[in-house]
Amino acid sequence: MSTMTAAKAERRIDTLFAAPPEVEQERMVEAILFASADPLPLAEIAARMPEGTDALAALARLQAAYGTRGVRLVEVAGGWAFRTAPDLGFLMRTEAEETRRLSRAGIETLAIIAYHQPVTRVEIEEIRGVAASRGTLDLLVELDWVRLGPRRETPGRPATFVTTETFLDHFGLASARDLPGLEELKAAGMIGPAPAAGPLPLDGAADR
Amino acid sequence: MSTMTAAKAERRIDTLFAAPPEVEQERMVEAILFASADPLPLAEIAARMPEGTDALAALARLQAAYGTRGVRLVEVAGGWAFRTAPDLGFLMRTEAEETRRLSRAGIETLAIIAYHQPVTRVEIEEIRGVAASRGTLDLLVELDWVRLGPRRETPGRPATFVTTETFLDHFGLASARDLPGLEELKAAGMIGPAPAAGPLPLDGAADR
Amino acid sequence: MSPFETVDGDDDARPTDEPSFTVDIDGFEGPLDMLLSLARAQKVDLRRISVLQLAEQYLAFVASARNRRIELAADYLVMAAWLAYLKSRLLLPPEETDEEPSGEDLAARLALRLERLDAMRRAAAKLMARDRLGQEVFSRGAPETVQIERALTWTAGLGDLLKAYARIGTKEIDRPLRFDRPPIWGVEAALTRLREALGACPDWRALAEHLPPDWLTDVQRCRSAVAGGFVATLELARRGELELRQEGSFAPLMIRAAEPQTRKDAA
Repeated sequence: MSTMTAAKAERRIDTLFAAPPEVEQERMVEAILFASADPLPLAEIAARMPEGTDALAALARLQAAYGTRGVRLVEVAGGWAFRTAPDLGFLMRTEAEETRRLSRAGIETLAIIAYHQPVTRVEIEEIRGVAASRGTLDLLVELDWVRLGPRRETPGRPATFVTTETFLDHFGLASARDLPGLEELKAAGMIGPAPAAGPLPLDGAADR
Repeated sequence: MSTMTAAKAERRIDTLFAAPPEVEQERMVEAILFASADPLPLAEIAARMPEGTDALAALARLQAAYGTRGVRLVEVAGGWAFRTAPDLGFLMRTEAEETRRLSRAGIETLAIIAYHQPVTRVEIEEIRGVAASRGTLDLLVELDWVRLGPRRETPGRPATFVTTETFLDHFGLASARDLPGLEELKAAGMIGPAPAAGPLPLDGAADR
Repeated sequence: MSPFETVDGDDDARPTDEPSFTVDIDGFEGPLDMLLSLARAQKVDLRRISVLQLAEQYLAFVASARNRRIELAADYLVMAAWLAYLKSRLLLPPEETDEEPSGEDLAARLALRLERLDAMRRAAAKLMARDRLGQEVFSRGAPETVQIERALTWTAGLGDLLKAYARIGTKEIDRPLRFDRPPIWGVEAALTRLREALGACPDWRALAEHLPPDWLTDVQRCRSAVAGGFVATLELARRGELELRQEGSFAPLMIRAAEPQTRKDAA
């Protein structure tokens, strides 16, 4: 290695070796940097090139040649490296799509908001009979099915929730008023018959 | 995913999405391929591009643009990849992989599997005239150049061997159909079932 | 060192009962390899080789090996026997009734076989001469990892929504059967409370002050509490446990614990 370095030092004097043409030098730098696992310092690039080449000049020309292409020649900590253009970062992500059904809590909360909007969190909890989990409402907001509505003009001015256009789109509704009422649901068999209000099951028949 | 593919199929009809300009499409393909060490199939490239882009056309333009630079765009192993120009291999000595030198038996066996695939062990032995050593096949499998193919639907259902994508990538072949001289060899009757094996010695060498 | 550096990679497949000493005849890999080598030496197209000459050369080689007491591997001897047979078929005129393949057929098959092996040798050479990845050609040294983002799509149909609402809307109906306690402050409860209250605070107080505050929140419950308290007051007065007075019509009804004297009299 030391003999090589010594030889390099002499290259200005030494005119015996014809240096490769400029285009060829560019190709060399290009290939070296492309194949390298790590950024390469100028000295190392130069050391790998044949005698009489000007690695820095080749780097500069190469950098200009790549310019605004999808790949750029950049100087990073530790040397020179090719990097994909930052504005194309979105291409370096692939999406694995997964479809999940909304949980029971999610769909119930959504139904309450749809039918009772604008409705406060406390009201949702009263209707469902359980505390609303933060995650459930957050997910509905994230899905853009639900958004914050006007504040209720009552003490504490609680926030209300309403459904969105996206919600209507997803469920194929022209407007929230198109949601069928309880009576219609009953007629459509969506609601089962209420328990018989007749004789009391004193003999425990109901348990059987 | 299937909905995406369906959407792609409609892209010629659908003019709502303005496809990115051609130069931009080239940049995208460039970045996607630059980021990958392994060849990417056209379908995968296309899937990562935005709607309305023509990945194949962009690939062709990009290939022409790189032309004879230090890095080239090649079609290899059923996909596309950037590879350094072969004439610059001498610059990459530090990256060169230590490869196990294949024995003559190994090289011949590999060639027979490549040109005759899918091929059974007995067929390999018939061509070479010697019993195939377990070690030779094992090494080829270990190098991931050869793998088991479908069983031959003949008595005994012998296993067959075929070459892998790694093999194609290693030898810079777009597909197994691009093996050098394959068509000529086929035309000359050098590949394919031997006409009437007849009472020649060494048939069934594997039985010994 | 790799076990494949030498060309004897095939030896390990041989059964151990074979002679351990095998002549590595100048590195030939079996008789077919050797025949191909002899055929090449004829320096003609493999299709035009003289199979007869080839057979004679091979047999001469085997004979010389025997003379030198070199033990040949079995497959070399099998090949020698077959070539001797081939030679005889080639030299003797074929018989009319012969069902065996002719000498020419056999020779052609051997030639084809050599050709096919030769073709693979050449193909292998071409393959190995290609620019190979990691040798002459290199891939990107610093590949960028592609992030896989799991995009969760949540779905719910209108049917789900309606069912959910129906489920909530009918919760009242669907709940287990039980008797609701009517919003009535019973006389028994009022008696207990008033006795306790008068014990703690025997002086004149308005009846309303002794009523439970949580019953005064809505009209219905308030009425019940007032009624319950009034009936209890009358009952306690009858028993002589309290005294009551009212300044005028609709004035607050005042009560206090009865004097012990009064109580005794009543008893």
